[in-house]
Amino acid sequence: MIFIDFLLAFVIGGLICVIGQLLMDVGKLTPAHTLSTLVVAGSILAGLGWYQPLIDLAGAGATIPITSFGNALTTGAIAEAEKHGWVGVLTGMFEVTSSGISAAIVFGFIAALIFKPKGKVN
Amino acid sequence: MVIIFKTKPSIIACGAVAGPLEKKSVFYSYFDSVVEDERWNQKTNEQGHAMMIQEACNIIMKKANITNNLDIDFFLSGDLVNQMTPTNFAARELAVSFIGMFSACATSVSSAIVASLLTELGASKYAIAGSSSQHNSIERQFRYPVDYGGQKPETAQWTVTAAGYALIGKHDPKLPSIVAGTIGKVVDYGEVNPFHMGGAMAPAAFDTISSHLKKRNQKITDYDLIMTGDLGKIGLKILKAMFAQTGAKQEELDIFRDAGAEFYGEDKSFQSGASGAGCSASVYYSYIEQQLKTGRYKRVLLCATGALLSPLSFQQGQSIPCTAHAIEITME
Amino acid sequence: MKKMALALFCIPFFLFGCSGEQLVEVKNTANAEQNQNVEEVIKNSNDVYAGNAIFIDDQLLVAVQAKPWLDYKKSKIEKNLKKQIEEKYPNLEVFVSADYKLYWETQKLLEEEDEKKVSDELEKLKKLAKEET
Amino acid sequence: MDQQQYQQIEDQITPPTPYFKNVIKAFLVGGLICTIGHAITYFYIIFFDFTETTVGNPTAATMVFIAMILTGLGLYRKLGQFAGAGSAVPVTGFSNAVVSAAIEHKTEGLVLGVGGNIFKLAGSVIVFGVASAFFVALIKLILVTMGVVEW
Repeated sequence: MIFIDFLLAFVIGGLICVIGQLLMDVGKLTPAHTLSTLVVAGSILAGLGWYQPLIDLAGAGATIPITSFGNALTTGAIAEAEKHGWVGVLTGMFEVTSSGISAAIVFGFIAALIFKPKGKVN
Repeated sequence: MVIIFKTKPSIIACGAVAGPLEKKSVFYSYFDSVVEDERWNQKTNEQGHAMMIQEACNIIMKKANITNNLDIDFFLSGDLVNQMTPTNFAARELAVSFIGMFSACATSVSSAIVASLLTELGASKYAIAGSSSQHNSIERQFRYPVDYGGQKPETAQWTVTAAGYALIGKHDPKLPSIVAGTIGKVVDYGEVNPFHMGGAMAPAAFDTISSHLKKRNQKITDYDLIMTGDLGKIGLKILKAMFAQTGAKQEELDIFRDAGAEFYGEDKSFQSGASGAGCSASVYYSYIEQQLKTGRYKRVLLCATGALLSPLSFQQGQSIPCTAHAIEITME
Repeated sequence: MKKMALALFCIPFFLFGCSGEQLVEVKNTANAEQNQNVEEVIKNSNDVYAGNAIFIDDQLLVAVQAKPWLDYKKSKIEKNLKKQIEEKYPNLEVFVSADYKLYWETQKLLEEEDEKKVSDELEKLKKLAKEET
Repeated sequence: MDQQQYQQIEDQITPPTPYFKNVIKAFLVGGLICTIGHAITYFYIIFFDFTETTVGNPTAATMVFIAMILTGLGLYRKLGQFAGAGSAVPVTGFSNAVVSAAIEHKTEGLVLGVGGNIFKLAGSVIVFGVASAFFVALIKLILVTMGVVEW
C-alpha cells in the first residue's frame, strides 16, 4: 500500500511536469511563461475545488509542483472570502503565505553569501 | 560594400587569451595564454573581462617589441556587455586613441576593417583591433543567471571566454596582409528564437560572402578557406545548404568552415558549438594567423557574423537582425 | 526506462497483496460488544485497508488508511464512517480521520497501558488534525 | 533567396525538438523529485507533529534547501539541461531560479544586487499566483452571491 502511495506521487508529479514540458516544447513558451501558466492553472483548479482531492491522492506529487503555489494562495483567499465576504477577498491576500517563497528568499540570500556563480559546463 | 586596400596592411602580431573552460577547445594550443580563473582574479566578471582584454593587448605589444603604449595609434575594440564597459575600462588602462566598435560577434572583423582603413590612410602606424567575450557576464545579460537550470535546445551555442586581438600596420611581404574587406548590411529573415543564432545569422553570412565574391569577381575555389565566425554546427550546415542551392558543388562547400562549430570539437554539452565576440576573434587571431604564416593557406576569407539583438528586443517580440563583415587576407 | 518497466511489472503483485483482509485493531477498555461493532463497520468499508479505533470514556477515535488510489475522496470516506458509527452509538463522541499521522500515532497507542497518557495523546492528536496550513 | 525559401532550408536542417525524449525525461525526473518530496513528508509526519494537511510547508522548505545546495554547487544547472520541465516545475525549480539570481547578482551588492534581482526570474510566478488567487476568489464570491455555486 505504501508503495502505491509513492507510485501515485511519482506518476502525478511526473505528469504535471510533462504538461510543463509540453508547454515549453510544443507551446514554445519560456520557462517563466510556463511556470506562470501552471500557477494560474493551480489557482483555477483550487477555485473549482479540485486541487485538494489531487493533494489527498498524490501527496507530494501535487504539493511539490509549482501548481500547488497557486492552490495555496487561492485556497487562502477563498477561505477569507467565505468568512468575511467582499473584504475577505482583499484581506485574504495578506493572510495567505507560502513557505516555498519565504524559504526560497531566505536560502537564496544565504546562498548569495556563500556561493560564487560557476560558469563551468561539465 | 567592398573596400580594396591598395597598400595591403599587414597583421604584425596577434594576441589570443582564453578562460579555463577553453582548455577543451581544439584551438587551445594556438592561444597565447589561458587563465585558470574565469574572473581573472578580479572581484567581478566584468572586471575580469576587462583584464582579459588588457592581457591580450600586452601580449601583442610584447610580441611586436612595443614598450610604450603611446606607440600605438589606435585601439579599436568591442564586446557584448551593455555599453561595452569591459572594453572601455581596458581602453582606460591602455590610454591610447580609442573608438568602441559594436557589431556584436562580428566586431572581430569590423574593427580590423576600420584599422586597415586608418592604416591605408596613413593615419596609423600601429592599430590594435579585435573583440572579446566572457561567458558569465554575457549569459547573465542575454539569458539567465549561469546557475539557472534552463533547458537549452540542440541549436543553442555556448558563449566563449576569450579575447583575440591583432596589431595592424604597414604592409610587410613576410606577414599576412589584408587586401580587401566587405562591410555587410543588416539582414533579418525573421528568426525570433534567441537559442537559434546560427539560423538567424546564416543569411547575413551568405549575403556578405556572396556579395564579396561577386564584387571581387572571384569564385569560392579562389580561396583556400572561407571561415565564418560563430554560426555553430547547425548554422554552418544551413549556410552550406544556401550555397548548395545557388549551385555550389561539394568541393566548393568543403572550403567553408566555422570557428564556432569547431571551437569545442565534438563535445555535445556545448550543443551547436561556440559563440560570442571572442570566438571568431580568438580563432582568427591565433590559429588562422599562424596557418597563414606557415604558408598552409595563401588566401582566406574571414566572415564574422553578429546577431544584433538585445534582451529587450527579444522580450518585445522583435526578430533578430544580423550582420556579417568579411576580410580577405593573403600571404605571399 | 528499465526501472519504470520493473515498477509497472510489480503493481499487480501489490494490488493482489492488498485485496486480502483489512487490518483493523480496536482498543477498548470495557465494552466488548462495542468493540466488535466498530471493527465491523470499519471492515465493511471497502475504501479502507487499515484502521485503528481507540475508546476512552465516551470518546472514540478512529484512524483509518484509505486505499491510496481512493485517497482523493478521503474527506468523504471520513464523513461516511463517522456517520455510520454515530448512527450505532449516538452517545459516543466520534472522531474519524484518514490522516497518516493519526494512524501512525494510534498504532503506538494501542500498546499503551496508561489511560491518562492515552487520553492526553488523543486530545493532542485531535488538535493536530484540526490545524490548517 | 527570399525569406520563404530560406525558412524551408532552415526547417529542413534544424534538428527537430525531441518531444518524446524530453517528455520522458521530464516525467522521470519530475516524478523522482516528487517521490523524494513524498518521502520527506513521511519523515516529518512520523518524527514530528505534522499531519498530512500541515506537512506541505516543511516539505517545501526542505526541498528548497536541497535545491539551494545543488544550485550553489552548479549541479542543478546540469539537471535542468537534462530534465527540462522535470526540474523546473517542482518547487526546487522555483528555488533554483531564486537562488541562482541571488548568487549571480552578489557582485552588485546585497541591496541593489541580491535584493533587487532575487525575483528576476521567479517574480512572475509570484505575481501571477497572487493575482490569479485574487481573481479566482472574487469570481467564486460573485458566483456564490448569485447563488450559482456553494462554498
